[in-house]
Amino acid sequence: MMNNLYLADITRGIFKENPIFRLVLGMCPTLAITVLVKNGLGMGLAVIAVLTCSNVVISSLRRFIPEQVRIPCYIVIIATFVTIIEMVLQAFVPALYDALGVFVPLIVVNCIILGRAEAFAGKQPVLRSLFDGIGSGLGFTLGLLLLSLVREVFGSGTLLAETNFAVQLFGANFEPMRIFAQPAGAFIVLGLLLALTNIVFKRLQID
Amino acid sequence: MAMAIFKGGVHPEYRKELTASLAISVAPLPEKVVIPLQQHIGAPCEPLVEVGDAVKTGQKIGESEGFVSAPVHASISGRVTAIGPYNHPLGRKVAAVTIESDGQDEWDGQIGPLENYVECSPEELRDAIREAGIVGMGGATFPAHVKMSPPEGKAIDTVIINGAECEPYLTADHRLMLEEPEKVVIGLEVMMRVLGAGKGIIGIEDNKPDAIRVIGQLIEDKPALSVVPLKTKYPQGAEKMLIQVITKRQVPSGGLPLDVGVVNHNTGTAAAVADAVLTGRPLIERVVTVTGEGIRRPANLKVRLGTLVSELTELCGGLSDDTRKLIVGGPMMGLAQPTTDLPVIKGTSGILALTGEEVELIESDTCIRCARCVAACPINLVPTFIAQAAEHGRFARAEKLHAADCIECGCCAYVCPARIPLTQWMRVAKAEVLARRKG
Amino acid sequence: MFAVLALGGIGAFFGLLLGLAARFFAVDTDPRIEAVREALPGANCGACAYAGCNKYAEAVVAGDALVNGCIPGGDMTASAIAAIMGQKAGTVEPKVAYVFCRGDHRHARDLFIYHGILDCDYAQQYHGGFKACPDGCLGLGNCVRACPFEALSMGPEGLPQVDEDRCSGCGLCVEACPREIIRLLPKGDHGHLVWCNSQQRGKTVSRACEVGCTGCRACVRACPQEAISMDGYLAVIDLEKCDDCGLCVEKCRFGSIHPRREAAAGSAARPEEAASA
Amino acid sequence: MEKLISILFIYILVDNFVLQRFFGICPFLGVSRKMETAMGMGMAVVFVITLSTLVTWLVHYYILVPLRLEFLQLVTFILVIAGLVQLVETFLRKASPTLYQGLGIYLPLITTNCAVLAVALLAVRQDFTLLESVVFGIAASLGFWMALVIMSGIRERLDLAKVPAALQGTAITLITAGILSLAFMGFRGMLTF
Amino acid sequence: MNDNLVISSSPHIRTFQTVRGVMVDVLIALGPVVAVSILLFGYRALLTMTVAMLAAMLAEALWLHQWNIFGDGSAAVTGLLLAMTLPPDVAWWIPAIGSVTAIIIGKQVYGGIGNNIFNPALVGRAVLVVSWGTHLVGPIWPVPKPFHFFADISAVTTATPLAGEAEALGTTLSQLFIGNTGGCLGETSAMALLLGGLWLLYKGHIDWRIPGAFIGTVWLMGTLFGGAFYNNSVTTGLFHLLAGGVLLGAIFMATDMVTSPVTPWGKLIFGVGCGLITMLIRLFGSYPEGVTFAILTMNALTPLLDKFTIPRKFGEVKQVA
Repeated sequence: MMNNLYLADITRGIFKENPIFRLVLGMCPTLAITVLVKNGLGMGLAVIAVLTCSNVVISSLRRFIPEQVRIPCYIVIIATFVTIIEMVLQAFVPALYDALGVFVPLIVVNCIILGRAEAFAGKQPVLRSLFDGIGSGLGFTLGLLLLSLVREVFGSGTLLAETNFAVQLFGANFEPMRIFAQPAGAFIVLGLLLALTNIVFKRLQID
Repeated sequence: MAMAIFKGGVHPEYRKELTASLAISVAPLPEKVVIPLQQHIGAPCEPLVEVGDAVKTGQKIGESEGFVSAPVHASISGRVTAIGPYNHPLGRKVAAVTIESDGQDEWDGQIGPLENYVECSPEELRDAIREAGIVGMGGATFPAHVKMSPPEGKAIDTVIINGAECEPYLTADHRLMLEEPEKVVIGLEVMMRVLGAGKGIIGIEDNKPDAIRVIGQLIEDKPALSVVPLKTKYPQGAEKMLIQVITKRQVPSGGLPLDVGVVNHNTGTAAAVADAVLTGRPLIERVVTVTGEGIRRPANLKVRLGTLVSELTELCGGLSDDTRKLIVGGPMMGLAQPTTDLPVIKGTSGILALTGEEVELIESDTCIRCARCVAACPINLVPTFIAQAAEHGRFARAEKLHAADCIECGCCAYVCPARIPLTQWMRVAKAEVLARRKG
Repeated sequence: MFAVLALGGIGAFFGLLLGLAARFFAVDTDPRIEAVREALPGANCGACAYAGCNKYAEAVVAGDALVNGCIPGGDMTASAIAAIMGQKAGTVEPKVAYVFCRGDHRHARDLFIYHGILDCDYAQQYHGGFKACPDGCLGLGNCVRACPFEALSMGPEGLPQVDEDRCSGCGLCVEACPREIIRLLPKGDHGHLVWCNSQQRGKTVSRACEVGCTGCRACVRACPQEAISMDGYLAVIDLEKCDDCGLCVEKCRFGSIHPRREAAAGSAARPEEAASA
Repeated sequence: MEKLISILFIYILVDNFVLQRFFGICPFLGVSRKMETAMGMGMAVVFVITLSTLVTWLVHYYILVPLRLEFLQLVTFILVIAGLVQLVETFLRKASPTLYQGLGIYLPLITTNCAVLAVALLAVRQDFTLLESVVFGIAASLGFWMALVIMSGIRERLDLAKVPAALQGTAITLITAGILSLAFMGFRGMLTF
Repeated sequence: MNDNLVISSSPHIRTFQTVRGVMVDVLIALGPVVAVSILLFGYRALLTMTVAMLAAMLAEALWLHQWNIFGDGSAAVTGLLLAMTLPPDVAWWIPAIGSVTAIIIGKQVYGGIGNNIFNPALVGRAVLVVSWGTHLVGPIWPVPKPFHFFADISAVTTATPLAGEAEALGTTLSQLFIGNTGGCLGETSAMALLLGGLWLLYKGHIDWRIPGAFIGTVWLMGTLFGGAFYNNSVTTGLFHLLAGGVLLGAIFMATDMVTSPVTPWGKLIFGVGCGLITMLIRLFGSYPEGVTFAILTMNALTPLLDKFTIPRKFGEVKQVA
């Protein structure tokens, strides 16, 4: 019974309330850094880390934070974790850090994190908040991966470029459709994916 | 020669050749007439007769207390057989008096000419016009005496007679001007006298050169009167367009021609006014063009009001089997009718039967924003946006787009390549906007 | 250490400022707005199309916005707001809409062909509508467009069909119909009904429609329960008295009476493409 | 001076914050449904970004740098912005109800608008002077405003269009933004600084 | 009684104009351009146009599930217009992808004809330019070989005249006017384009305002800021008119009814805006040609222009506040 509840917390974030495709939150990094799968994965992991940590901390402090100033408190907590992540990235994967650029600190204002804090962590017990954080983070990462996969395959003709597993997909003469790597492509691909998920969800009768 | 034109408008196929050269023929006395008690804009009349009463031609059979109203008269002599709702060109049933003819056409003895009308006071003339039940005979059926009673402080300097007859097919006014031009001129002079106007102008579209010539000859020695040839374009005969073209004055939005010192009457109305003062006869007959591809023998007929349309179509050889649309009025602004069982009224200028080819039942497409309706609208509206707003129930937006100013001329729907019923939407929007203003 | 102090300093400074501001610039508001605001995630993301959570809360309390407008908040938030607003599905008896006309293309006669805006209201302005029966369904779908739940659809023969499972009994279709053909009845499949709306004399009805009630009173005489009475020229069956004996169906020469069950079965068997159209 | 004009031009047309840099997408998608809202939101953003860039620049160079607390940049900036926004809002609500109706109601939306934080961070990262930072802020927010108003115009028209069900709402807005971004790519390479 | 009578709102007569007829007229207007391009570039031109049109019509027919692939003709117009913006020696798959993109992204996602915000053909072209710019925008064009249908046109190439002053001097104005020069299929012959434009004007499918304002602005800007290519600033203005896609854009693209304003003033501003942005991009931008982007940008502004240029209604009384 309890397990089911936790499981539900995780799957809700992945499917029913997927931050990207259902809630349409956190669009800025989603669009900006999904040129390569590597960047999408990196951003996704960073968000999972921040979201999980902040959810746990906020949930455990929820009885001590005064109602009136809770938003500033949440922001401070989130900002702290983001700063930590920023330092970690800078230290261990500087290339990724450079690729993500200003969008790492901007995780602070990613609506998902504050949204989950307010909607869930501020009211629910620690363990459930943990799973909720993981679930929402996973959902976000999933969305990023999907988008970056499409954009990388068509826009660069590669898979997992700039990693040890890089694959050139279509041979040397392939001329990639570079619009996918451009901002315009990001908007259009996300729009189409959104429509696609709308259709899929409607078929599966998930409201 | 001023060939003034206005912005917008369309050039439909005129098809006037069907009847333009046919002289007005007087229709035989009908067996039965049905006289609706409301043949005008304004308060309906109360019947003055009862079932079984004997009536004489020209006898007043309905009257209303209201100022914006006009009495109705028996158009034949005979016996009243029914008083009750009857089909009406407006598309709903209206109380009407049915009279069976006694075949005598005996005139009411009290009717007589206005003695020496040239010296009558404007009030006397106006009363005579009101008593004769004269209304705008171009189709709008606005009581004539109301138009001739300008409020205090509004001086009228010009009376315009609308001889444009811009609707395709119709030739009733054209024939009237050719055959009874002196009546039109006298009517105009009477109206000028009533209003104290110094100028009288007859506007005629240049596709009727014979009418321009005939009237021109007639007024040669009358400096106050003039004929203005108008460029042939629909809706040249719309009140606002006509006034702008002839006097260069724009009737203000929401205002009346009175506001710019102009009164505008139809040719038929002028002739009826002349009749009323010269002979004292009330408005009991009018010229009707019965035409269209569905009519076997098109004609211009002088008919008694209340004659049933079915009788007229029979006179003209009957409707052909492929008639798909029956219209009272012209093809641009007339009203489609589901039956011929309805009477000719004061505003009936034409009976039109269109056949299959002209009445295509094409479904409308999406608007492709070609802006033809914008170019065609004579009063500078954006019909496609108004229709769109109305379709989505956004009447506040429609009001902002001036839907209430639409004159329903039909130009927008005429030009629309997507076949959107734009004029119908405009009407919907206009009605809703006006209703909201009141509420 | 220094960092913590500095951060604390800034925090304290702004806290103080905000506290003071809140006190000096306090504005009275509806407590429900505050409550709804509390229930919202506070992300101020704008996904609800309102300018921030506060604005959305105000709109909800003012009745302009739906309670489930907050996308980030999801179901939990929606139910919380619904509780504040007292919008629980109450103890009201559930109702379903029924179309009281069976005069479709096959059975009812048209007077003329209408060509124009496909809207019952506007079509009716032209000679009272193209149907020979002045009370019959015009089939141009105002009710279908009015239904927010996609419970109504236009059937193949030009009559609207109700999907009883989707119908919430809100009555918007009843208001949308210019001819008052649609009525709400308590949910259930019990009883027989006269599926006609015509207030016309028998002769007029039989000229206009093959399945209209002519007011011949055959059913009234036949009913052992005395459940059928006349409303003008229209027979009306009292559902509470009706025991589904079906005698009236046999007696009705025009086939205006059918058991309610049939309507339900008809809607269940509705082809799926109608729903997606 | 030339640099200032370049900054202004570049961040409005060439490097539009919404269409090319992806900052402030959430309010861009959320608030672009009606033109009136878009206008109000745009004005509010211009106001807040200009103010916050000014304040954060001062905080950075006069508090954080002297105290060697650069690593607290993010926390401080977000606090300053949040506080500032709330302060302005409460002030406006009491001081000028008309201005509040036009501007203030959009303020809470702005805290989580990443464009605000992005301008503050980028101004410091690109070593802009105070004046340049303010111009940068104005340019970025004007670009945001422009994109928002254009989009609101398009969406008002799309409201009446027969967009397929699955694409309605955010999906079609994103695709439109994509084509808009494509159109704005034409301005590329016009100016540099 | 006859119950077959039709009742509808007035007017009861209508023009015989249809959407399909409008599209066919646009295709006819493109006739001279098509002829000239085949004359100049031979089978390659024909191939490109055929592929583009077929791909567009197929994409539309598939999306709409209809058998008649011509449909209302709008897809054919889109495909042909797209082909007009492509160089003659382009690989066959480029017009194919461009057409499909144009129809799907540019038009059908918005709900099909009448609903799209952006000119579909230009959306297709913009996507192609951004994706495979080197194939499309030069820097070198094949030199035309008039009257050689099977000629291999990619053998001899020359730089686009728009690339700079030196390149511009290689082409005379009369060359540009007649079209005996390198360039995209539909851009080369100003004469053929003007002929098509006159046909459209005559049929009333386009309004003089958009092409007029567009062309006027380009000429003015070219004259004022274009420098003196032929030792004369007026001819520079003419050069900017005749070279590149200005005429094609002004006559066939910007006038696309669906994506341009419906109000008279809106049309004027639209045309001026197109001209301004085109010249901005030509003179200062990194792309040599800016017509595509200019028209797309103005397409985006169309709803705003429509909203703020509602014409003054007849007899409007000045509000006395």
